[in-house]
Amino acid sequence: MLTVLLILIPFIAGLIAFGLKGSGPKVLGMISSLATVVIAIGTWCTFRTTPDSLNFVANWIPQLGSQFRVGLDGMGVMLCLLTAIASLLVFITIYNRNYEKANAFYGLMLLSQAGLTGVFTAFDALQFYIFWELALIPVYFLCSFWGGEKRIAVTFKFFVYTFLGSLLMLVGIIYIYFQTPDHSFSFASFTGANLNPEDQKWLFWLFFVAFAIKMPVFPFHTWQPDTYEQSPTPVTMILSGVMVKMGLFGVIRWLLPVIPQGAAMWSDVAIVLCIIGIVYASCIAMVQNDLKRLIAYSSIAHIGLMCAAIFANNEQSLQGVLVQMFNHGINIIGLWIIVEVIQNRLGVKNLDQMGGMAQKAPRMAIFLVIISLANIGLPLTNGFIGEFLMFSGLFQYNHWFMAFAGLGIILSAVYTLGMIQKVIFGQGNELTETTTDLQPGETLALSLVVIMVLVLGVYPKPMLDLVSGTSEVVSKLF
Amino acid sequence: MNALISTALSGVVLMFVGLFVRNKQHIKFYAIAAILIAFIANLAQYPAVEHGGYIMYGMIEVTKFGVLFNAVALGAALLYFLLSGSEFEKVGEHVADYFALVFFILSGIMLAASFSNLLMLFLAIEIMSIPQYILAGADKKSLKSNEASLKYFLMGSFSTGILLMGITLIYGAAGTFEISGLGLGAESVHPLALCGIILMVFALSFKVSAVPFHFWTPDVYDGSPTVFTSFMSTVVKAGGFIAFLRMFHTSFAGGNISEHWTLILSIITAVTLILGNFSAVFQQSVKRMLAYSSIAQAGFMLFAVVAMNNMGAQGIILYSAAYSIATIGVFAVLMKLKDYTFEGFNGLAKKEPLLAAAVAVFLFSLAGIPVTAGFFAKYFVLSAAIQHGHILWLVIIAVLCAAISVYYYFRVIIAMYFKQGEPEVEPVSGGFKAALILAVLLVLALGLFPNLLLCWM
Amino acid sequence: MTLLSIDWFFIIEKVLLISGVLVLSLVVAMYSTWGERKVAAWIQDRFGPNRAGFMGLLQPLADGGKLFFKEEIIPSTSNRFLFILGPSIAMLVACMTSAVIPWGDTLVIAGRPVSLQIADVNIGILFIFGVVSMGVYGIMIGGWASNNKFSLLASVRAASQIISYELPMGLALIALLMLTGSLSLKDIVEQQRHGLWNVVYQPLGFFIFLICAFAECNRAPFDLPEAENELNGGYHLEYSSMKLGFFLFAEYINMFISSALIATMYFGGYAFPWMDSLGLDPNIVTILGFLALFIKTLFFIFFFMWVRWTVPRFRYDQLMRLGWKIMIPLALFNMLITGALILARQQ
Amino acid sequence: MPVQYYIFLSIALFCIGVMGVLMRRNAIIIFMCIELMLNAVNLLMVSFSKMWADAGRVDAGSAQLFVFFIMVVAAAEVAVGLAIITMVYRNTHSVDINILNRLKN
Amino acid sequence: MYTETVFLSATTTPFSYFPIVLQLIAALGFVGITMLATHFLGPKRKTSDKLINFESGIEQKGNARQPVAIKYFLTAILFVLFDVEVIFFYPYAVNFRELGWEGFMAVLMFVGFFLCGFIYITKKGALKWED
Repeated sequence: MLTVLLILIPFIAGLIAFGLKGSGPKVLGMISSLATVVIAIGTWCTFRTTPDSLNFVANWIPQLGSQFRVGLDGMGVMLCLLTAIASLLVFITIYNRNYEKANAFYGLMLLSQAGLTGVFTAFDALQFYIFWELALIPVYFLCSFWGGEKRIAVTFKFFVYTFLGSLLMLVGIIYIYFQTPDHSFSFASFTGANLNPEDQKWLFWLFFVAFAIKMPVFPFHTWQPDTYEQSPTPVTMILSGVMVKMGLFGVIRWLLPVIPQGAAMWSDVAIVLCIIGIVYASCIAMVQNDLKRLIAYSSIAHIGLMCAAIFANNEQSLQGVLVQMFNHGINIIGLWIIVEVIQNRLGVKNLDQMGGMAQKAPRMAIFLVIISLANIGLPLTNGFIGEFLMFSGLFQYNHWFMAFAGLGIILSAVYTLGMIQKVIFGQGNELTETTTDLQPGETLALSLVVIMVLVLGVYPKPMLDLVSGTSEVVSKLF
Repeated sequence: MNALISTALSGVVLMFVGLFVRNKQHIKFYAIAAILIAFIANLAQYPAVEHGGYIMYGMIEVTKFGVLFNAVALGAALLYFLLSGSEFEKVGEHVADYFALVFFILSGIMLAASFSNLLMLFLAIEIMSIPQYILAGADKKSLKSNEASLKYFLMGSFSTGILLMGITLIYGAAGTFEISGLGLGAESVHPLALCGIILMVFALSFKVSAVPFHFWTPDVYDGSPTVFTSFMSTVVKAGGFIAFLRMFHTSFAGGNISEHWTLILSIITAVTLILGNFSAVFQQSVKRMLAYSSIAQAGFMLFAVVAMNNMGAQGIILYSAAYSIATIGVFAVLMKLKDYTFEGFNGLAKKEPLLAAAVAVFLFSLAGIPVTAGFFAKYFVLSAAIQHGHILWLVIIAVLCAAISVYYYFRVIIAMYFKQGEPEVEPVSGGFKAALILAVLLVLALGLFPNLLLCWM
Repeated sequence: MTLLSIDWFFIIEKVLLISGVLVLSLVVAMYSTWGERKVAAWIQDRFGPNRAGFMGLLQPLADGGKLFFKEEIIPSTSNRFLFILGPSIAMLVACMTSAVIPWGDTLVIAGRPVSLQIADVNIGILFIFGVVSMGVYGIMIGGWASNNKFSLLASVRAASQIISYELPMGLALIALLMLTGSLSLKDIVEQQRHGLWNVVYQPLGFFIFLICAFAECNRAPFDLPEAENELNGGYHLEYSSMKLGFFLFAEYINMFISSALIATMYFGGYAFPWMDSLGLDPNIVTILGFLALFIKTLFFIFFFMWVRWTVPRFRYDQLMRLGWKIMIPLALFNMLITGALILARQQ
Repeated sequence: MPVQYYIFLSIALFCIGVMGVLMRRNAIIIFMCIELMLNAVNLLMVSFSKMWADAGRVDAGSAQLFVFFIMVVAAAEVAVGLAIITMVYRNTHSVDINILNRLKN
Repeated sequence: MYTETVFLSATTTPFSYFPIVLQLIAALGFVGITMLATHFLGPKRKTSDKLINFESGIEQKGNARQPVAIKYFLTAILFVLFDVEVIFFYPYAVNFRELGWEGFMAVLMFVGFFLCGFIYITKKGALKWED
């Protein structure tokens, strides 16, 4: 039941939010996200004791062999937690902002949270697909209505890209459905489907393209920097913090267990694509002048590394990916919060127009430095453990791949530090002169992020324990 | 059978109602009452056919499938009357006659869902078509309407000629008109039968406006009075498909005959999808866009015919329902606007949030976004094709086209929600809003629980 | 005599018969014009034609000759081809109707049976019906080709009138068909030969058919298409010489054929009472039968004329109302009653 | 006469009709060509009926009934079609279907 | 399913139509020859005045081929419809003895529909000529 609550609470809150006025939606959003965080932590506890009680099955479309089937494994718990925390952070950060049509804004945010949670909990392929699409629609409206100047065209591109990808996935799902012995969409039937290697060969691509577009992996990434740039920053937080994890999640939950031979066949190609993406995105990030685009490209690089690690085909790297999914989510949300703050104060996103913020906003500068370092993966921050595990896994798979991926890490350090330098150090200008430091809400959100960064960096064991079950199971299936 | 008789009689009665009822605004209520009666009459015969249909005089076969399809068609028509019934009065003075013609079309559709003899197929197609020629030209003073009517008439009767030739050739090969007893393809395929089948594919493609036999569609749909376009492009089109499906699944599915037409039909399907979608992208008028999108949707429905399995049959019912409800809804709102271009929708969300939200849901449904009926409709036809196994290339084309379709459907949503403008909207009544909400709820209900409809199969 | 597997006697026999029938139609038509004037004169208490020959009997020849030698005028704005086609069709159709009428029973000449019917087809009535329907084209084309407002109006009127009265006519024939069970005119006559005349069973049908025949032939009181005081003379206003003659002639031939048809279908055709019990040579009986038919036909021709000079012309709306609102329901009623009575008697 | 003759004749008529529809521009002529197609079908139907009757099928008469239905439906089409053509003619004073494309702009 | 019609079982051969063809040839010949004869026999003194249309001596105004009253079209269209309905009676009339009362009832229903249409057009005023 807890699992269902995780979906239901934001969903119902979202619907109610549409009807509220004034600061009602804000408060409701806050309450709902707090509740989901609490429940998510509750599921974690339940997972340690009685994991089976997290599963819930209800009749849905018996003719099709599809059921409303939700459940949580370690990965699911972790991602639901991430989703809940992310939305809490977002709501805290923007508590003082006033959006046009706030009720619709909060409603859509909450609905997208419901959709995301649905994706992470679905154990029925059709249901997975439906939530996958549902998570997209509110985000589409959010970006198109509250985004930047070119929002309509850019968001539309994003939507069509992902829609096309997911339709391909739908074809794959239906195909596998017909191969299952009991004509069912349940996860168990899917993993038990007798797919011959020939089928797996092309089925892999139907799924992979859908996930790759979402992550995004080179060459399916072109929507991403534009969308991140044009979206309102709270939405970008959700997009980059949680939504891209849908792609990774999809690969781990559905692609590897259901099409193991296909994945094995194509893993080299996938990894090469990822590594091209890492290097390419890093290079672009280095010459990028736009703050939002820079972080967007850095995200491509990081996600590329995670995706490569998934296909590296061993338990260690998988575990690394799983941990990193959470940590990257936290880190990147932290970064976006700071971007939001800067944008709110300065009104610009161009790096050349910034500088000297350390004097005017020292607290923000500190947070930025810590989170950036975590993003690079410095030891004792949360980013380290995941990257370490991924690299060692990748190393076991192929030295050369590891070498090229490592190049990405070095480049990441270069552009991140460059960004820090340009933003907070150096000479101030008339624009940055007027900057004020963090407000309480922002401070609270960033403090939470930094606490998580440091705690998980120093003591990652609970997280590793949480996901070890998943990585073990998946790497065996693979 | 009940429903067939009651709709046909309702048509006759409505003709006379127009002679004796002075207040034109009341005629709508008679029509709604009549269609409710037909709907109930149709459901009443469900228990009798639940465990197998029966054939009447070798002409009509009453089956569960047919009854279900009739229910969908009548339900959609009911919704159509509720939403657009008052628009009839704006077309011309012969309101009752328009309603009567719609009823005649409906009886043709019902015949198309239950024929068991080629004669009845022919009659069904004609009963469906001929009133449409009149409705297309109902706006006598408008040159566009005239053009639509003439074009539709010439093309329609041309395709009738081709259909008849097909039927005749099949008769020449089989010696009977009963579709279950044609016995084609048991041994080698008779050349006459082969020509006949191909001609029938062409003719029926004409009727359902599949490419390359679609060229009349945009002009006709564009030129006809909008209220009739709404009906012609939805319920009637579904009727064409049901005839297509019934004919080909009953008679041409067996033995080695299906391979002869499957390829042709697959190519037609593919071209329909591609051309329909690409042309819709370039339209400036929403009405015209919907016309092209109806061609594109026809491509999806053709899947069900090509796939020839149970999934396809279910799919076509669901598709008919989903597509009809959504399109009727969009048209109903479109008719309330002064400007039919995309710009005409600019800023609708601010002015009429309910209308805009409803249109958005309908367009989601047309695009096949989950939780709307359109998703399961597409899901079923895609499933049918995948189950068939040999037309996966078609599925991939369909998927690509579905992504394209998002483009033009979302243009309307973008215009409504993200663009500034002052759309000229006629004031809408509370009843209209209620009907619109009903339609939205139907779309969502079918999107969440398609088994509401399919459990009757 | 068969050559190239063709029975040449048959051909010769038919050619002779066709010539005979055509000549007969023409002669009867010619003398109908004379008869009409005489009847009109008699009814109006005048003399009628009496200069050319005895009692003016040569008058029709003089009229015909005159038409041949008149100047042929084709108006410059008319459509030349259609202008000529119109009267030709009218005449052609008039000549074709006689093909299926049984002018008499079978003669036996040199041991060879020779039927006095040109073609005994099993759809005789339908054939007549079809050919008569074509007649409207002659008038329509002629009137339209003239490019004259009066002609056009007259031809449209004529067309409307003819097609309107075809409906009750067809329905009346259906009642007759129910009675006889055959569409072959020969069969119909043979049935009447051995039983009562059909007019006894079908008085209403006969009446309807008669009125429709009047309208079909554009005869008074339904001669609206040539209403001279409204339309300057009607659809043949622009015609002259033999083309005009064709229109006029066709009308009289139609009258003749209609009379023959009425006689055949409702009044026993070539059958006359006690014809089989006279004990005469079959050939004699056949010839007597032909004469009987001829007399009946002449009577109906006289009847046509009689009506023309007695009943005033209808107005157009009256004409159409009579056709649609009275004749059609009446004919339907007649058909149903006939069917019901026959079925009731059958049991 | 063998049934093939009828088949060839009807197909020829049918093709003439089809070509007429596709190539002519006058609505009335197109309409007549369509009627020609229907009549070709009628002819073929009747000859097939005869063919199957000769082959001993008792229900071969159904094809002739079919012809009746075709005629009736054709008549209905004629009625509607003529009405439409008249309407168009009264509005545009032309029955050339090319004029229709001009209306579009 | 169907009752065999008399049309089918009739034994007429195409040959019995042959005399009709002969008559057609004869009639055509007669018409053609007469037409030619009158063409050559009559005098030919044409003047432009003689060749213009005669409209009661009034000068001709415009083209005569203008649309006539819609009533005439309506009559034609209605004729087409009712005529084919009449066609349906022919096969019935040939077979009605075998079909008996059941067939009669069916035809009664058909006539009912026929009359429905008839009453409809009457009420609509399609047959109203007097204005």
